[in-house]
Amino acid sequence: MEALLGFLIFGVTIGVVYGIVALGISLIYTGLDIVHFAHGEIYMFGAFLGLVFAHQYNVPYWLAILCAMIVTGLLGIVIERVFYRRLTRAGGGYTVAGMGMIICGFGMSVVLQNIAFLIWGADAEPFPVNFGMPYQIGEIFLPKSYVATAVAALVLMGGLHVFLKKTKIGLAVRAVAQNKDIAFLMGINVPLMISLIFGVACAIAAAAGVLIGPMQSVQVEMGYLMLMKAFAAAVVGGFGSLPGAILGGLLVGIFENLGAAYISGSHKDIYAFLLLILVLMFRPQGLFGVEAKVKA
Amino acid sequence: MLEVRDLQTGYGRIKILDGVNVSVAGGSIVTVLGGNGTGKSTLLKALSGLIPVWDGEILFDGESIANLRPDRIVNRGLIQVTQGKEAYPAMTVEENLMVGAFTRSDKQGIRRDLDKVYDYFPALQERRRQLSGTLSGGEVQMLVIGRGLMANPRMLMLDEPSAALAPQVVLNIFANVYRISQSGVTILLVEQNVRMALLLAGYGYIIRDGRVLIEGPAEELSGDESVKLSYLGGTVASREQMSS
Amino acid sequence: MNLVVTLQGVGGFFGRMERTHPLLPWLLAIVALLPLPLILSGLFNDYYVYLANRICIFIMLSVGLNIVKGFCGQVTVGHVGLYAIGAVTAAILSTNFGFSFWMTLPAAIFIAGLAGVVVGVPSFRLEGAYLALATLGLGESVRIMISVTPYLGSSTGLGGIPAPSAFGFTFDNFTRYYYLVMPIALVGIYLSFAILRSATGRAFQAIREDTIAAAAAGINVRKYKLLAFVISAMYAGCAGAMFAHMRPGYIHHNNFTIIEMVTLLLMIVLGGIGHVWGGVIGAIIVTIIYDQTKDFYFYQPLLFGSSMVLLVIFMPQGIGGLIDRYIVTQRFIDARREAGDGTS
Amino acid sequence: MKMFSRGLVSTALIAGVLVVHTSAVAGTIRIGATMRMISENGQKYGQMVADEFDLINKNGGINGNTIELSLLNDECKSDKGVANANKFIHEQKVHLIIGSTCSSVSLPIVDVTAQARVPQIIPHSTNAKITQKGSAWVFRVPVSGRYYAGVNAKYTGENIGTKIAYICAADAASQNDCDAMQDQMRRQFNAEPAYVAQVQEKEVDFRTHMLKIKSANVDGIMIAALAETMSRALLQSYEAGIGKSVRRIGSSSASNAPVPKIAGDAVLGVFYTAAYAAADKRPIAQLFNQMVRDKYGIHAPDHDFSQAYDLVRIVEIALHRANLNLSDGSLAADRTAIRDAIASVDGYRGLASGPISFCAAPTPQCRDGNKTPVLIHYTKGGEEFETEVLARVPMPINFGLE
Repeated sequence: MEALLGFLIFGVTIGVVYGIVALGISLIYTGLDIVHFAHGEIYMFGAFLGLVFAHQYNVPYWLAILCAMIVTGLLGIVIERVFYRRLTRAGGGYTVAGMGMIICGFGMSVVLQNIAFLIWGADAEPFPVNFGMPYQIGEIFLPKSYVATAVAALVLMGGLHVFLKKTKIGLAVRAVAQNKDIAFLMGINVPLMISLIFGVACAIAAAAGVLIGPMQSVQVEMGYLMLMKAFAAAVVGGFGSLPGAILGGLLVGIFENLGAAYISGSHKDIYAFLLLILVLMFRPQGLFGVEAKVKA
Repeated sequence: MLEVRDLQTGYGRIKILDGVNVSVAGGSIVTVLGGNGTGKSTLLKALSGLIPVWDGEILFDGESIANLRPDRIVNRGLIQVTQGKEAYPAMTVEENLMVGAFTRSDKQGIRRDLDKVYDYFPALQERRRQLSGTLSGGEVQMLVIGRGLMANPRMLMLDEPSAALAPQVVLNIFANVYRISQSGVTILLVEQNVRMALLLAGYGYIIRDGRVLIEGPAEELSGDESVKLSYLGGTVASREQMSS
Repeated sequence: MNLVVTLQGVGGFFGRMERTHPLLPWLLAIVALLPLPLILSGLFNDYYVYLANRICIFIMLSVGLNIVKGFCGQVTVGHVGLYAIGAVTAAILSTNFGFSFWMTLPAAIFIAGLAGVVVGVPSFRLEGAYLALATLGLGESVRIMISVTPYLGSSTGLGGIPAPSAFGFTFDNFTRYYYLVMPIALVGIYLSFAILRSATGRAFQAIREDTIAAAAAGINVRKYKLLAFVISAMYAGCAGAMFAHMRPGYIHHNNFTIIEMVTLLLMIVLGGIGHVWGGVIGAIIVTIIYDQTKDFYFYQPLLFGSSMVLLVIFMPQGIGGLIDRYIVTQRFIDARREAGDGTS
Repeated sequence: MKMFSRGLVSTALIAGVLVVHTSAVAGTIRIGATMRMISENGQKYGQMVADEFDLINKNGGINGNTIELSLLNDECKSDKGVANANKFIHEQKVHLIIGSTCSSVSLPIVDVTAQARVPQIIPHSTNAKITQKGSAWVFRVPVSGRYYAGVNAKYTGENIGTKIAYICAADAASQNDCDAMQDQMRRQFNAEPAYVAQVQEKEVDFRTHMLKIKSANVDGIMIAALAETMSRALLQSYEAGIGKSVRRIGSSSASNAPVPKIAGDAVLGVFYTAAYAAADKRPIAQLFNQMVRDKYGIHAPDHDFSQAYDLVRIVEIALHRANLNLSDGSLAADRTAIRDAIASVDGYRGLASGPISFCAAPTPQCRDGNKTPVLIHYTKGGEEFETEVLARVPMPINFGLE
């Protein structure tokens, strides 16, 4: 019983991080109509930037998260403006031309990874943050970093919710996500909003990177596996649904940890893919029945 | 107020409009008529900057607005109201209206205009907290007109407000369009419903195959039975609709 | 301009050959490519023969990928998974069961084809990015399965895969192996051509241009989508077997990672997606450039990644598209010249 | 068909533009090294090997000949490694191949060098199969994984207990370490593994495994993985609440600097076997530590550094002894001469934990140079880590061979 609780805790703590990254992927999907295959590398950049702020400039951890978010967000905006804009402007849809966006994403991921390697080297970097002694619930230890991760995820989620529902810019973002032409006709600067959406999504990924730093250390190659899990989370929750992304993340995290615990530990990383494929095959709109844009 | 001279545009390499001339005087209601695929919607898209203008001129208040970005055109007070089916279904009615007021920052003015819209269309006030996806067709049409009004327009361009609506509803909407016009907003009405449009408007253009075919004061055009029968696709259906 | 004249001369010659018998130019091509190892090792050295072998394998992969991606317009990024399945099938059958290459090759093609069905089924319901995600998940699952299952090689890899032999002749060095893989690759290209020109190929293209219209025209969309996936999977399986049996006969799960998939994508993007020769051109150029830039290993991903991004943005039709355009222009000029000659 | 001919001609064109690389120059000994360079330490070993050969050249070369080293990256991928080896052999016509650093790359290259009859000397791949293949052309400087397993198992069984959990990462060296250790525990103590988990080469989340291991109440955990993966597992074992009383056993990559750097205090008490200990008190070791620290900015060199250094020295000795012609026609003879010269190295004592000896027979006994693992444990974590030597164990020559 306690073991089960332990597995659940692990599932939830990693799941919220999947969820945060999935949140960004979902946001980009709603805003730009693209699936961003280089998002794992954005997450990695965020983690490294957080490390730079925390250790080279000695800013406190929470401020490092914020700084990393801002810088990564700006980086995302530059990438979107310079590269993706030319493709998305040519029209969405996933015909032969739309395939370009996917290939471009893969290329960008290779480029970003190489740049990060040239800047920070290939070795993993520790991200020690002293949170103090873990909480103890019976036999279960609950490190404070897990609690911090969960709290940060909730704050991000809440912040994004307030931003989208309560602010004027948030309203405009939603308008752009739903229909760009009408948003344009309402006087909304759609290109700017698209950049903003992309920037916010990248900033969120950076937050996830900094949050996971203390747990898994920071390395140039960290993005790929996270990206796959986050894709699974986004699909499970319903692409384009923001609460769905977080729920999907939790589900993927718990599913893979329980699978590893009770089915076979060696196949842990396959469970997320399994979930991804099953959901895609039988319920492409996601498990939670939220309205999702399924592109034809 | 609006001057369109020799407008040429299209999609990709296909030319849709081949030299259109339209002129709208301030405070008036002008209608552009034509059947499906004659280029009416293309004209509106070019006017609001959604598609590039290839050649010709668009003057709004004497200044060229051709190939400006849509949000810049909106800032000048030229607002297009899209067809009824294009609201934001996942937003509430009031959120939809607030999107219309995006360019404005005067809270008082927005509040006042919101009340004005609710005054025009009381049905919207009742449903202000509902998702607009749950509204009826007529209500959505009211919503998108209201959304256009929220931008505090000087000129409103309506794209087929009567499309696929019951006659009673159409009447209500047209009555309100008239009230809006009386409040000092210039109206450019693009329609298939010839009879209704010509009743409302003071001047009309009939376009076909990307050119203005006939133009003239509304009374003259509505008298010209041959115009309707020969050149307006779908007139028979709309006449039946009228008579029912 | 001499080159152009030569090209046209040779092209015209082949055209006449083809009218005599459709297979004739291909046989001639095999004959023409026979002395290549001699030329390469004479001009350069044996290493280029090795590269020629690698290129033949990559050609099989990218030509196969082009069928599903270029002809049929389905976005798949799980191709390396199928390649891995082919390689592992050949490796296990030959090392554990003592099958010869002539048995493992069809087996690898068959098993990969079966796996192609699994990869293809999601395409019934999914399009674009969703399909990309599903195929990515499947491809990656294959690699992870191999890496954690000792029987499939796990982390130690599968080694000791014997070289193919026929009539007492063993294909145990690059020059010899070339005479095995070159004809296979040419057959692969020929079949790709044949598929494109057949009714099946036209159905693929119809689905690529407009799925709904294709269905309305009476094309069984599911059947043809699945067929495209299966054919491309069979190409991958064949490439896998060719790779497994090549000296030193060793495969490892990290030969089939996402980086290899990106390289494949670069090949078909560079060559031109949907362009018949795209995969071939891409495989040749990318392999050679990769080799020539080996000394700059720190910057290679940057070079490849950025060329992918820039190609997609500025030259989405790839080199194949440029050639196509050149040929169309040239034919137009020829036609005009002929017309001019006729009147004068 | 026009297209076809055009394709052909453009192929020929591309081939024509290719740069023709150096052909044989008399008086130059060509050496090719293939390594995993996309890693910080890999880069530095590579640099050290290059620097050491430069130094030899500056000091007059070898019998008047200079050494020309070409270094390529194989990304730890077997197909790239094989391509590099072929490039060395056929294009650059090297006399000797150094590499690879990864077992899964060294394994296939052994076959390539055997077929092409080129001597190969391996800096740090521990998979036992490499020398068990029976190639007459391969030499291995590092200690074979089977010796490590023997020492680890003996120490574990006698001092810690026999209930051991295993976490094995999917790279060839770690897998070998893991399997061999389980094998040795069976043979020496009749102990079955308490828990075995196979994980990805770059796995990041081990907590579920750790929790299961915790509930299995084991005496020790063997973590066989590359440095970064191992350090994550070590950290997360504490997060899962496994106390200090359960000892952590590392595979030989525990000696790599990233382990104490990332794992920090979680590295305390971790023990492992390696071929070199930075805590070695011999003057030569102290000098070497100082040199690496000054030149490459590494706090303390791990055994991969020492093995690369020893490799250069052994190659130097062998090249001095070999009777080389270095003309275009003598390539095959020179390669054989170098092979025989390396095989004649006997009782070399350098940084390695024990004497390194080779001999002519193509057997593991002859080709695994170093047979003396050293048992080490960490006494301090972090970037300024410290280790302590527990034992130095010369292994019987036939140990663990079937």
